[in-house]
Amino acid sequence: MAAGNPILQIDNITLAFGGVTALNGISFDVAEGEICAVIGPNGAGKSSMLNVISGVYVPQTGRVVFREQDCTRKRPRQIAQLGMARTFQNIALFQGMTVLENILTGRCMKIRSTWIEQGLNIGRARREEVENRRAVEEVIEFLHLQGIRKTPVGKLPYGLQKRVELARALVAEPIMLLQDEPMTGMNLEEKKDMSCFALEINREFGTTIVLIEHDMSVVMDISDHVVVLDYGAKIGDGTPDEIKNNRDVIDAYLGVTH
Amino acid sequence: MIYRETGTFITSYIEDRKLFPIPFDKWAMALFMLFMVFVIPFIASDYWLAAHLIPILAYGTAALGLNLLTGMTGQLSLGTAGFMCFGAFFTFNIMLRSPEWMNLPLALMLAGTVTGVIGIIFGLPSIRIKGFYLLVSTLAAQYFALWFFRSYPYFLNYATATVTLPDHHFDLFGIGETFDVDMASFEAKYLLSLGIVTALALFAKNLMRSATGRNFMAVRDMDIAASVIGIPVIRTKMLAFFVSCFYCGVGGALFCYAYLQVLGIRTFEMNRSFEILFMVIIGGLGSIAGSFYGTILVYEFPILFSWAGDYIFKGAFDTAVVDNVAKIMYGILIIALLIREPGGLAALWATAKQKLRTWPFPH
Amino acid sequence: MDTFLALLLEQARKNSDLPALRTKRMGIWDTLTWAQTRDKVSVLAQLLSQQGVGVGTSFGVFGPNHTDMYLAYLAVHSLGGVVIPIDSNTFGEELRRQVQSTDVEHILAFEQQHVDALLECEQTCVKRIFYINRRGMENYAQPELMSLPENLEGIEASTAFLEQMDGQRDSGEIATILLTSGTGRSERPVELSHGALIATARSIAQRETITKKDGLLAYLPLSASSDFLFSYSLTMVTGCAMNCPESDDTVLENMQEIGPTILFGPPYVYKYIYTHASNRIESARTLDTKIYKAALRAVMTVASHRAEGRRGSFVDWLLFMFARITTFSPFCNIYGLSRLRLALTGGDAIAPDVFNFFRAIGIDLRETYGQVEGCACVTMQSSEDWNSDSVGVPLDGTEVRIENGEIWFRGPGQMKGIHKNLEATAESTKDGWVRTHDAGHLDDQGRLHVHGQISRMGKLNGGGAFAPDMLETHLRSSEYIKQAIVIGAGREYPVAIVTVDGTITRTWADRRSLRYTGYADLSAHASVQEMVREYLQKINEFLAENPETASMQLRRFAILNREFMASAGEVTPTRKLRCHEVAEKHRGLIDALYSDALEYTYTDPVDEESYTLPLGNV
Amino acid sequence: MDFDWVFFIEIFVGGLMSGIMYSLVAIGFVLIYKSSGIFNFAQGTMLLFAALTFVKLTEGGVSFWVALPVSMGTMVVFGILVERFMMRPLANQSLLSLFMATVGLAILIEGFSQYMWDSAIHGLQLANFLDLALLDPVNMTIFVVDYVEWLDILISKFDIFATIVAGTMILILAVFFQKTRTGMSLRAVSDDHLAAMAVGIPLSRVWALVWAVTGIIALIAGLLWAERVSVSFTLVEAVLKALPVILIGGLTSIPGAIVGGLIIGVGEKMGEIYLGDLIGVQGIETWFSYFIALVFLLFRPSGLFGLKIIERV
Repeated sequence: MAAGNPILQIDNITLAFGGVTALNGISFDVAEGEICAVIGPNGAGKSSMLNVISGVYVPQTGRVVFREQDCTRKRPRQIAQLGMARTFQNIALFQGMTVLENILTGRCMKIRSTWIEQGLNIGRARREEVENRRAVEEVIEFLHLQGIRKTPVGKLPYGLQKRVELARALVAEPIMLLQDEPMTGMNLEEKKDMSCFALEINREFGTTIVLIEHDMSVVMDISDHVVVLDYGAKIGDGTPDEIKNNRDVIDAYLGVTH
Repeated sequence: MIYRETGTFITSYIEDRKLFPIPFDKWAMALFMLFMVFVIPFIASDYWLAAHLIPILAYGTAALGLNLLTGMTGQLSLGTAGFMCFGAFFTFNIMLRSPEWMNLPLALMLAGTVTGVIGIIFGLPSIRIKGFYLLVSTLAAQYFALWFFRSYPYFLNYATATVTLPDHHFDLFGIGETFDVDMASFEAKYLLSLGIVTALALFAKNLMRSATGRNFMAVRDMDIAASVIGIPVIRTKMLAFFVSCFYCGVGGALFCYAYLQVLGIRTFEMNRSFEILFMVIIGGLGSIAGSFYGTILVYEFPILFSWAGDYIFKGAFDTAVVDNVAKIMYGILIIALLIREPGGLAALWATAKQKLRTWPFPH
Repeated sequence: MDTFLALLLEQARKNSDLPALRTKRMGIWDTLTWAQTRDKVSVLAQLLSQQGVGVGTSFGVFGPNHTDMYLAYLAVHSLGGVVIPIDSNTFGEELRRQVQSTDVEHILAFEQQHVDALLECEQTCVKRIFYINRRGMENYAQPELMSLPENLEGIEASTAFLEQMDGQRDSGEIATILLTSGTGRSERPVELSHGALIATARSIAQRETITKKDGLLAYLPLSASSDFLFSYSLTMVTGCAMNCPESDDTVLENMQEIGPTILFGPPYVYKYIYTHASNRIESARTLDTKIYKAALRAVMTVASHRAEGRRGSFVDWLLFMFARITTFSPFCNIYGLSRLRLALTGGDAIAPDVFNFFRAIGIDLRETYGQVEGCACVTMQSSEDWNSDSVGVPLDGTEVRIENGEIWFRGPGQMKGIHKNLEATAESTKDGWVRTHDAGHLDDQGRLHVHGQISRMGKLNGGGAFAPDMLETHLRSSEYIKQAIVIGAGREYPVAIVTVDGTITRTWADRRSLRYTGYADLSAHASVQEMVREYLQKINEFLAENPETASMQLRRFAILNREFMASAGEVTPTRKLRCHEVAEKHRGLIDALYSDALEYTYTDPVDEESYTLPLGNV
Repeated sequence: MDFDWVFFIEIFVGGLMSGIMYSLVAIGFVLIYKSSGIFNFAQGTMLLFAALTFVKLTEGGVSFWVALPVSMGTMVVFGILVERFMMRPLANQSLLSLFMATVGLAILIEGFSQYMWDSAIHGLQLANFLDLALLDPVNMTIFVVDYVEWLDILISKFDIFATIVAGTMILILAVFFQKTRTGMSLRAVSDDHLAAMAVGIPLSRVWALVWAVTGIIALIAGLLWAERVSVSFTLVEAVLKALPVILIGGLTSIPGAIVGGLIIGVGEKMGEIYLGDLIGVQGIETWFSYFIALVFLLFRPSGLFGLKIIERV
């Protein structure tokens, strides 16, 4: 997908817990329809960045602008309603529910019927259940989850759980999708699948994707735009090729990987 | 091996949401209900209705209410008896002070609603306060309720301690006179409670398998993630409190009207809250049917035990001893159950059922 | 007129509101009644005829088992075209060869992956590629591509059109060209006419009184002749419901949902259920394991009595009934066999133990014998045949004769010929009889006994007879051995290469707490070797009893580091071993087996890894 | 009319004193919560049990100085049993079910103690056992004449005594935690179970210890409370009183328990006297303390001294 005008602007974000500064004056833009990878060694503040974007943390300074709207102090839900969905680093599925139910929760913003209608199981409520189920099934087919609809998520292997989480994010039909380390702890096969999914989602639904990874190799070939963080500061921002030849980045990585 | 699932396939999503996907379950349930409605009233003695079935139904409603809050939404509450108290008193006052056309079921609904609103008020802290800290709020509700009705005798119609509930309160839509049946008879009360309980249980079931129910569970399992995927956490919590307290309120009203037939404050002391908490735990947190299993066990256990005590020891021990032993056994039972099967009776039942379905295979 | 179109119209008339085609998609079974089927077909047929599909056009159907695929069959057949079914997982050279050898001009691809596969293979005579699933197809601009859903819009369903077409159809027309599995000889495209297929299906249906009330599961790859006969043709003839599973890995689950009454499966299917079950039982050592074992014993004794044709004691019978009711009816429920009326197997010899097991637990399992040349079914057992050595008597109207040891047949179901290959046709037909290239004999009750492929039979250097298929069948009887190939023609002594069943062998190893990293490691494990050896020794003892077979005793064996795979061209889509390819691929291993080497190291072309296989003496 | 300062101060001091009593119960809670994250509902019944044991012993004619250690011993045994038969099997289960278990335990103890001893109400006069001159040389027994007067403010001697006992206990505990090795390990456990186990701290032993200590605290608290509100089921209610205390303090902090106790103690009295007059209804103290707690919690969701959690996803 060709990169359009910026859909997400991160402007000079600073975030600190007590004395610890997790993010220090980070700014970057994400263009509409691109796949943007935020990479960096562990503890570089990647996840904090994502939490700021999705409204879990409120930064001390700076602005997050998503679709021309200032989201810096919006609640996570409001941001979700603007069309942002995300997955989590250590899986945040609802352990008490089955795969199907988990994915269905992703449709919560599409619900119009009142709880009373639902309790009486009449009219709108019934219809919505069916519509949502259909939407969910689309995603289930897309991510090949047919085999495990009624399985409690707790029983699933790690890789599958990640996939279910992705499904839950997708059914919300997001304009932008944040993926927090979608590939860590996966074998090569699963990693390949995951990056294929990312590409397909981006290509077919035109979803803008911001994904966090700490191993460079995976993201380099799927992302249009890479931002590199290190110790809460931005040390690189550009196309994969630019990044590959970026001195600081190489140093930072040599620092950790070798 | 009773389960014959082969050949039961779905051709629409509606079918997939059926309450009883397996035909066998459906028929079993239908039979059970028929039995409860058409057979019980005729075979059961007044003692059985008055001392077993009706109280179980009343307790069950309250337990279900608590389960919706604690089991489904993960908000711990010790205020159940308090909310029951509100429900009971409001029902009484509505019946007492409203014109002719007012009827018990309607009054119950109204009282339930008011209780629900009160529930929301005491639930508000849950926006900021989490986990055990929330106990303080529900306990406040418990003690506030008792204090309130003690301090304002108006609500007890200036009676001392208790009022006996007049029979004419039971006459629904004048059925009593027209068909000249005793609407205050235990059979009538039983059927009334049964009807209300069934309706409420069904409502809860529907709620739990719909979006709202999923939101409840999402908030319970991980509220931060819930808010990120767009679930209105606060609204969900408040709704949970409302619905739960509605049920507790109705439960409390049934408790006084159908079971005790008198209304008094001492009915709703702190330990009633615990009793119902046990019902929920033993029955199984997060399971609607479980609420009733738990109710039956917790309610019948002491009775059975003391009965057994008398029967075996022929009154060799005085009742106090038996009661205490019962308490001990009871405590052990709870701890043992929590160790053995944290999911409670509902989980036990589920495993048994699963066993039936996968037999002859181990899993 | 015996054409599929005629059948379709008839069913649509007689059973218009009964279910015809079901496919599980998006979690629910969407169902077409016969009337709907007819209308959909008419629409599709109109489009295809506009696109130039007509009498004799080779029309490829490339995808999974899915309603739309079978609709395409019907549409093409109603236009007099020839359906070329292609297995969903075919690609690359394999695909090119199939498309080539049957000169496909139009082809229906199910979804993106299939389209890609087709676009990749060069110089074929494919003119047009239709596709059904639009997902991911946005950026495809190739001129030959055409999306069905869009183009079907606006076309009116018209029974008239079909009836008009029906007038022009003739039962002699070629319905399909199927490739022989090529297990023995190189694969050849066989032309089958409407008449032949329908006649075969009909005689099966009449013999087993299969009606519109029945239901079956279409799960075998489209390219398998058995699917064409037992799914497509049988459905059309009887008007029963055909159900397509949701995906390859949900077949068992879907089978339970549907509960078919008729099931055809190659031996591997039954073997799979058999091992899957015993593995599940073994996985926990509990009381119910013991109960199950006891129940199994109870039914097996009675089964063996029946096989030997003698009546068991009343007590046995009581136990037998008890076991069936308490243990095996739930068992069937779990595997979706409860409603099964007729279970068929064929295409390969089924292991006696597996056969007996299913017979014992109350499944009416029958062996069939057939060939693509004979519409996949020539003979079939009757439910009185309690053992698996014969493959039963010929279907009505079909004759079988033995000419110097080789099986020949003729009947309504025989092929029209080998596609565009007269000498091949001549070579395999003689004055109306079709040769099978299989050896066998007829017994006094006129039942056929198959010994195996002639090309593989032969003599050992010692002069002793050598029947590899028989040996392989015995080997496969062990639930631990998944695949086996025996070599020995023109050699000193027979040797075997086997592969072990991963799942159950793992359970077996875990219970003995063996240390192993993966399949390869496990299969090379000393104690696994030992287990297989003991099994081979049992077989040898059995062979030794009979002077004819005594010379066939296995001397050496090897356990392969992986299973034989379709992707490596070692097995057919229906999991039948392609002996010649295997022999070619593993020549080195075989030579090593004939040397006195104790192990063999080679680089597996599949994963470019190097493995060392121990070579065992029996 | 002008404000009666003396009265006010009396109320205030009285509040402080009863606050101390709450803290005593609260500390038991905090200990267990700190060490195992369990919200121990059985605290109240433990009070009852301990006190009852003691009372029964003394009624049986055992002298104070024997009865005290014996009942202490009982509580230790009790602690060990609880660890062995409840904590260990229930380890790594949800906090909720652990809480439930303690509720079960509460019933068990209640039944047991009433089974062992009868369920009648017992008065307890510590004065009968201790004649401590230490407080007031003038009259021999401290509890007979109830008040000392000090700048014309009346203060209950018993309260003073209770305060001293509570104070010393808190001191001892502080020392125990800060200085002794076990105390250290106990804190380690409370910070992070796994880490503690990793460095080889025997969890089960620590838990047993905690429960034992809690038992002893329960005994002392029980005795002091019993002095005020006879030994009976009302003791169990004492716990529910202590609840807002620990919640204000923050479940994990002992200082918190003390401060919380004082706040509630004072607040309650003040509320009863002044607010009660204001709205013209009595007995609001039954729920007033909870409202105080609520107000505090609304501003500090994890209590005054409780540690603040950063939610990670």
